[in-house]
Amino acid sequence: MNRTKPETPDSETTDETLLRTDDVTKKFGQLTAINDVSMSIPEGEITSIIGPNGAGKTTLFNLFTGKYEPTSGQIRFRDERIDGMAPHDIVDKGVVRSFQITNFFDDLTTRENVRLATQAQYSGFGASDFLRHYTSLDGAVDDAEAVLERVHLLDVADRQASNLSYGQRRHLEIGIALAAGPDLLLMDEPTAGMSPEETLDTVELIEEIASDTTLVLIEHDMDIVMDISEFIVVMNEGELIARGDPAEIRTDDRVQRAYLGGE
Amino acid sequence: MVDATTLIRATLLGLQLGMTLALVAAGLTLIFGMLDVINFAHGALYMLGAYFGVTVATELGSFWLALVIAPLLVAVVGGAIEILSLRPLYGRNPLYHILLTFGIAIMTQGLVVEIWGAQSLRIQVPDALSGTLTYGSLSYPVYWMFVLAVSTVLIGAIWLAISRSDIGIIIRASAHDTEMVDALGFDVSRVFTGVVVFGAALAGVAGVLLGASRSVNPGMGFGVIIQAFVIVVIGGLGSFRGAVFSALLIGLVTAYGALIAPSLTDLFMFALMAVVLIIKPSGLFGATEAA
Amino acid sequence: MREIVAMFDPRRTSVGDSQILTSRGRLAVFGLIVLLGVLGPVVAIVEPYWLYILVQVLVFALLALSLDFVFGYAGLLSFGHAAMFGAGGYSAALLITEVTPNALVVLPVAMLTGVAVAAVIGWFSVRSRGIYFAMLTLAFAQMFYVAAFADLPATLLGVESITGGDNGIYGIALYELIGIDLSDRINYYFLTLLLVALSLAFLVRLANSPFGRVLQGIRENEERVAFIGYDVRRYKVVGFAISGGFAGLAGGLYVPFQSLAHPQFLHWTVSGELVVMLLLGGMGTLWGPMLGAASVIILEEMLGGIAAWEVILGGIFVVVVIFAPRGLAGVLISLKEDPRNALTNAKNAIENYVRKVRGKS
Amino acid sequence: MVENYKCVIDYDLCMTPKRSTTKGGQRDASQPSTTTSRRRFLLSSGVAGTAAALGGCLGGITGSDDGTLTVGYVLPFSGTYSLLGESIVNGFELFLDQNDGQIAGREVETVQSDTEADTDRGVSVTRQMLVDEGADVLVGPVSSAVAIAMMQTVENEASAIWLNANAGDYRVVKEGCLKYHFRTSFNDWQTSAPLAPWVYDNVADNVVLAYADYAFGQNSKNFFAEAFEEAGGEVVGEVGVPLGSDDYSPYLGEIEDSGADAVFSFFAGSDAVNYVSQFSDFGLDDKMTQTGSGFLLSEDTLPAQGEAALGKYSILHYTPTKQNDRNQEFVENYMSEHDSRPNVYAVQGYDSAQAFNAAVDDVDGTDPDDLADSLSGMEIDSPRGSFQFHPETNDPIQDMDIRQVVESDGEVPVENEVVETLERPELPTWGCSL
Repeated sequence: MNRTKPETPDSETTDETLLRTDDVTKKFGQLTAINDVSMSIPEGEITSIIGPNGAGKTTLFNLFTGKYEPTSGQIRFRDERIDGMAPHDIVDKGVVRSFQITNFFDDLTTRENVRLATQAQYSGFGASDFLRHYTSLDGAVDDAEAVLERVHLLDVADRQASNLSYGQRRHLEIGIALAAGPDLLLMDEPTAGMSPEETLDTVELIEEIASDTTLVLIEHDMDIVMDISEFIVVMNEGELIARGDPAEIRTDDRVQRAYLGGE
Repeated sequence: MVDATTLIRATLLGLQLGMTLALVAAGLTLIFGMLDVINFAHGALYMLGAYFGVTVATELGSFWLALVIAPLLVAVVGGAIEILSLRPLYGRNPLYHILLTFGIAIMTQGLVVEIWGAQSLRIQVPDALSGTLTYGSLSYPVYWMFVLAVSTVLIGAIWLAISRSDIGIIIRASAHDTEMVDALGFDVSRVFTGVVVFGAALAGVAGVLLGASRSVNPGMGFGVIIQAFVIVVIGGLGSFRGAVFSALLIGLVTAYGALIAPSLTDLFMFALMAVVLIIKPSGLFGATEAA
Repeated sequence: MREIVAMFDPRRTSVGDSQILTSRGRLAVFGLIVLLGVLGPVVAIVEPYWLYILVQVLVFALLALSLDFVFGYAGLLSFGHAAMFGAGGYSAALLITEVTPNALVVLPVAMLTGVAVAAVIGWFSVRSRGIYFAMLTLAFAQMFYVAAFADLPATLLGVESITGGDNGIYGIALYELIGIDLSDRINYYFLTLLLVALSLAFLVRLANSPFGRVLQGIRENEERVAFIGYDVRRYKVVGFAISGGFAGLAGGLYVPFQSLAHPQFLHWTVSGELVVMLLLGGMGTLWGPMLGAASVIILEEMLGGIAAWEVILGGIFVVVVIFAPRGLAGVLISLKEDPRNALTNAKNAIENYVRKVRGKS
Repeated sequence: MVENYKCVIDYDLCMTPKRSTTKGGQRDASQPSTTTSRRRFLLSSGVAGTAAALGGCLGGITGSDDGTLTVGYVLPFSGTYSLLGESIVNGFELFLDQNDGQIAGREVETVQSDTEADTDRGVSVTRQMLVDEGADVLVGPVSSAVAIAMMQTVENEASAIWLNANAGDYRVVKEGCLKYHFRTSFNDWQTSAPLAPWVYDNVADNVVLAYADYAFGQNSKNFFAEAFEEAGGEVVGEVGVPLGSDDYSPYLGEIEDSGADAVFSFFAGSDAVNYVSQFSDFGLDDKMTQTGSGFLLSEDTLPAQGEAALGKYSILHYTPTKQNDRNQEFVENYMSEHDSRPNVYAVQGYDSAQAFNAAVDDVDGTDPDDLADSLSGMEIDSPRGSFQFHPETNDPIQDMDIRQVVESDGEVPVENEVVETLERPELPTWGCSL
């Protein structure tokens, strides 16, 4: 496949916008889930999207990744419109997500879960993709090993995915997303439900990934958000109510009222 | 070529077909919505209604008794099917209900031939309802009007019951979530039995009603089942109002189709279903994933 | 509406796991094919009629195999496989009567017809899921049925007859294959056996190919497959088309054998029977459905002379589905793994049944 | 060879009671019956075990050089058409019972397998009868589509004669023209065309045609139209109804709107019940005269049609109320074994047995070519009235009855009464010249 693979980490040097939305609105029948949101995700940084439940954070991810099409407005990735594209085409562009609820292939082994994701970059509809054995696709197998090592799952690579511990399942979730080779990785509550120890571990992993990949997190744990984000977007009831660096957000009145103050 | 009389007659037939099909489809869609069961035996229940009707009407000499007793007998059969064969399968892949109910449908067809023979039978129309209504150039059998009226009243009553009463709340609740029924304090397994019994009785009513205007024969069960499935799917699985709406739609398409290209009426019906599903992949009133 | 999609998830019941057919399984299948090969000439001498039954069994096994590939491995429950079977059959009938009886020409065309029909049906249908997909495929197949029954192609093209209407196309000659006399039934049997064996080998290979793995991924978690970059719809259409090719091949083998192409081949009851074969045999195992096909054909053959055979056949379906949840394949697997407890297992199954009927699940 | 007789006669030894004997319940089980039904499952016990399991019962397998005749029924025994299949069997076996279970002095074994009136199954059953059971004669089928599909197999095997006890499609003669095929029934020209001049002379000079829209219905309609126009009448319209329709309202409207004085209809079975009843329900009886092929108003549909059938005309080669000695005797015999009157299918089955009997008797053997030569042009003394196999097509040259439905004081309130008998209308041969 002709995808540009994640390459040199050059986050410090550029402050370019990687993903941008212009006046995006999404309605489900009468309900407006996202209302006129314009924002931009800077390349090479960790951006967090925060907001109370029902603020529209996950819907935003679904819009970015092609699960939903915006009712109006545009979404651009590297200045190319991606709204209305099929999910797999958006993945091809380099936008990949992980899921809040673990969402993979329970019956397969950990390794096979990851390998299936890496395989996407090596196989298509050529004759050999129908006739060769799947394990003979060396590139996919090697990439899968690398990803497994990165998310610390090599030890349990042969275990059936449904038998992994909770923390391991969360890592596999991230691993599958990584295996798809993202330039922009959208992570939906990567630390939700984790013990403090597992959380620490995951935060380390996130920071490690951030070294070569632009990240957008949906995260509830404010400590983590304030700690690792370089940029924060605050949503409430489908609207974008504030954005800025952690210091700015901490002191923003509207944020205080809508969100932080409520707790 | 098509004059007003023809059009009115086709419309009357379409409505009558629609309403009687709705009686069959209503049970099918409720059983699917609540039990997740694809009930291939539903056509067999409809057929049993007609055959029980023939026997009761002949033995007791009364169409009216047949109209009451036969559906009750079918309800008993439905209850037995639920308790003895559907119940042990809940929680397993609902696909297996296809194999199960397919088996039951074949068995029923064989048994009907053994008991009643293969020749066509018919329920005698009561004298009060025989004869033809004539209005200008339009003539229409009294009994057919009766069928239209009875089935419309029944469907209307069920509609009211489902939208207003407690039973309706349970039905609608469990079509979305069985646990909710549990939470409301109802015995789920009794509710399930009740739904099948009710659906079977409705199919039985349709069987008796049509058994006096059409021939009663062993092929009628499989004849109706695919049409009923089409209706249920177009309406959106589990949706009662969807089933009624699309039953009327299919009834009218069949009736008007017969005026245009008789040999292709089935084609129209399936094409309609295909178009609906291509545009709305979960049927007209089906729950969409997004919401 | 609860989990319409999930309810059609064959994973809940499939027996196999990541590797399709273990090496021992392959050996067993290979052995069976060799056995069938040896058995052919013996049967031809002792009980020639059974050769016909065996051909029929093989054809329907191939058809069941094609459905299991697309359902068991891609989660697409087709209720319209009769369309591809019939289309393959009709194209073979037309070619043989109008052009050539050469098997090397006709069979590939029958297969391609199946691919084309499946591609069209698939293209329109794969967006729907679960039972909606099933009903869409059923709708298309029934449209083919009506078109063949009413000989719509002839009407549209203004010629007298193409599909032969409700009589179908009859008196179809058997194939010619360079130097081999296929009217000799043993040769036709070998041809069928060979093609079925090759098809099975190909489909097993396909199931273990990168393409097959994606299909399996789609079956398990369609959404995620899309979000790691696969064009799910395209994979489904291609998978469905491949399956249709084998259904078309089955039609191409069956029609000259029966000397008949009939609208009944396109009817939903054929698709329905096929699903029954799949469930009876145990879906998702590739060999289970073939076993299911053999059982149904042989049962029908055995029961044909009996009064009320429908009651018996229907009863068998009911008993199997209640007491043998994973079909015949499941029974065989549990017998193989645990032969000593067969009786206990049976007893448990009955106790379990009684308990559930009493509502104390 | 001789030991085979034993188990054929002592039927309890080999077989369990078969369907047709248990259903009516008339046949005494202790009476040594000549009819046995070999069940497939008995044979399935394994190739090697078969011979042992069944002992000498497998006499028929390689033909019948042991003297036992094997009769293969290619008939439907399930679903809507099972009534027809059973009636044919009843007729055939009535003859056997009257002759000590023998045909031409030989023991008889009958074998049946359900065709389900399905063409595909029909081919398989035909093959089974010919190849597996070594049948000397095929009796059946009911459906013309099955008959057409069978032609190839019968021709290929060339191992038995085929007594077609119902399927009347003329194309079996036109396209098949098989030496071994003899119709003990009728062809679709006979049940339509000869009625046309009669209708023109006695009913109306204009008609509308109504027919079930499949090959047989289309053939009947075409034959009638051709003959009616030839007689000088006018066909003012035609209405094709899909096979198996439940509701005829839209078509009845068209029929009414045609303004014709009479209607010629082809429907059968449950279609005939629906059509005739609804024709009456919609008040069309007051507006036009109903005529049709005999299947429209036959013994199997009249009970359900009831009074709706009254006054309607039809044409058929057999009418149970026909007043002649041969028929009265037949009806009596039949009714002593079965509760009901014989229908046309039972007569066709009975005549199949008569024809087979005569042919085997004549050639003293079962070679199909000899039997075919013997049957060609043979005259059969049938309850319907004597008929002859056409020397060129093997179709029956026979009298045709024009009947009208009248009230009856029997169990069924209506019955057919013969109005006029057309003597042996001359048959087309459709280019078949055997």
